[in-house]
Amino acid sequence: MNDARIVEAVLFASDAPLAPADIAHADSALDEARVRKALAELRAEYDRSGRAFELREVAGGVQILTRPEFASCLERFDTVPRTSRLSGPALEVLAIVCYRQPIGRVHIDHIRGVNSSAALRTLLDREMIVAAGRGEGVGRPILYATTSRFLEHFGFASLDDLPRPEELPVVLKSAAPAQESGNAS
Amino acid sequence: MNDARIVEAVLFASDAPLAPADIAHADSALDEARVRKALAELRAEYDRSGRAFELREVAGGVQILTRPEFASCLERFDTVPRTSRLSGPALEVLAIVCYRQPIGRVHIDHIRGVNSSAALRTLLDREMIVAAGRGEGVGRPILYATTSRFLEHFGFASLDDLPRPEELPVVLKSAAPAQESGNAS
Amino acid sequence: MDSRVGRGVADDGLLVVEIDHYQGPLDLLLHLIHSQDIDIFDIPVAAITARFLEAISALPAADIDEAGSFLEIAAMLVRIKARMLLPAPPGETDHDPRTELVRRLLEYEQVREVAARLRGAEADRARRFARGFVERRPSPRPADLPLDTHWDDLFAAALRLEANAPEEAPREHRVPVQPVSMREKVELIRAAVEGTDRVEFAALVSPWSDRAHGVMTLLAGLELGRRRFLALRQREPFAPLWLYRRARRPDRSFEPSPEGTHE
Repeated sequence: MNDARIVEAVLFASDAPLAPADIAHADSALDEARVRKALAELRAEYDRSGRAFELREVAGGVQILTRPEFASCLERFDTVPRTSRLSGPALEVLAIVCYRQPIGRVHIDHIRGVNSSAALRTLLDREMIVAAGRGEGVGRPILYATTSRFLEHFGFASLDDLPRPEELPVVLKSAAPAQESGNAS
Repeated sequence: MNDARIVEAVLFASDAPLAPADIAHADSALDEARVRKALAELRAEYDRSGRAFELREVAGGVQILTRPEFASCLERFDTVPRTSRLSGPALEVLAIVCYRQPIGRVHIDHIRGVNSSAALRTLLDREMIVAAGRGEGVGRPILYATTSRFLEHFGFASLDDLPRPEELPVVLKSAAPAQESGNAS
Repeated sequence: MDSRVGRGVADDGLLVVEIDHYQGPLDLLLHLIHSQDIDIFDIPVAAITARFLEAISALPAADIDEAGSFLEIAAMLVRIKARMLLPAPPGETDHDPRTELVRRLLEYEQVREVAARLRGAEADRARRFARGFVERRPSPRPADLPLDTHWDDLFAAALRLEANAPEEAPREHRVPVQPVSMREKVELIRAAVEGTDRVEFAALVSPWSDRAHGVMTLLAGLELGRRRFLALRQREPFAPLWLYRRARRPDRSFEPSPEGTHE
């Protein structure tokens, strides 16, 4: 096996930049000088054959990294599949929270007639809602409210800007949240 | 930029196998057929220039992995991430699940003649298997199936890489699994 | 596949088997059969049963739980031995009582073979290394990922929320629950303590807001306690209630209950 291949295998599989002296550990026949020579060979090979990656000096060591011109492909690759929409349940929960905040899970479940834990989790991760306090009553339930990110995303200056037309369902109209107490099982 | 370079950059930046359709996300001009062509090109280039790594089909995707002859060099480094091996009982349970999936614990216990709870827990923790549904019968037992992590761990492209029952030295007379309910303890 | 080191030769020239080295009773049985060049389709049940019982008699007393599976197979062997001494029941002229045993042994042998191949594939894969370093683009927080949802979507969802619930406080609401069954809750608890050996009562009921689930879960817990499958512990009134699976080995029961523990 030639030196350059061994060095290439080590750089490829390592999760940190390695100094030439470290790389030399790979084989008893290697020393720092031979590693440096192998690195120069690899660098030239990668440039000549136009590989998508190159050798870079990082933090006192050497690393194989993709060339900067591929950044746009990789970013695209990263973000494209992840753009997402809120699911139906998440939308419902968010609608309830924005009109009835602050409001607890039990009450949200009650309005929707189904368990809303997963949807709440999503909305919390998305920072559309936050835990804004604790209600009265058994277990002092967590109450949720919308965030400034929510306002930004949907283009409202404040919660007063939320449309409240006649056709809004009754459960969303009442300003005062129902007692969160007593219903926690 | 040519297709092969883009595909190379994406594979290089990923630490998991990627399906051709996923790789095609990297550039709007790419499609699955062009990705496959680029993969064939890369494979030939790596072989011809004797790179320390090669393209492998794993878990329905493609991954760049070092060639096995460099294992002894790489094993000398702590910077090279390694996965731990599975225990004997865990391998037996996997052997059963991969042929009989989806299958419940009681049936696995019966085939092995011993309780398999601990092995199942290990396999679930390591994401080698998942709870894939519920069976009929008393208690609606949880049924387990293998995952793509399972394929990755063993370097299989698909479940077809497993030996077919006919190829095994011991041939079962009846391939049909015993009733899940019948063996219930 | 696994160690076969657990054998030696006893004074009487017979093989000594240490069952610690076997994955279970079927593994041991297969070992006895192969080591004595027995045709698996014509097992001398009496002889094998004697060897098997001898092997498991050396079981450490502490390993009662593990012994269970060996005893189960021992019982099966004894049953087969007994049936082979009896004349076949009328109408069942060609029924061999060993059939099911042979089927299980062949099946298990196949499992062992596949497990051995998996081990080989695992070792082979372990000689190949993936890219260790993924160029660090810190993965964005979920909150920073693009969100393709507009106010219209949200407002439409708001309008869909029919006033299906009366406006009174939820506690007065008659929830149209599906019937909650004791069996379902027993199953839930068993599944929950399966891997961890204990579970907090609150964790079992938290997915449901309806009180009926809480009550039924508690009843199921009490029933499992009565059947000595579980122990229920609460350090003081209103403290979290924990359900513990009772240790199946009498010598390794969980730590003695501290003073002031309610059971």
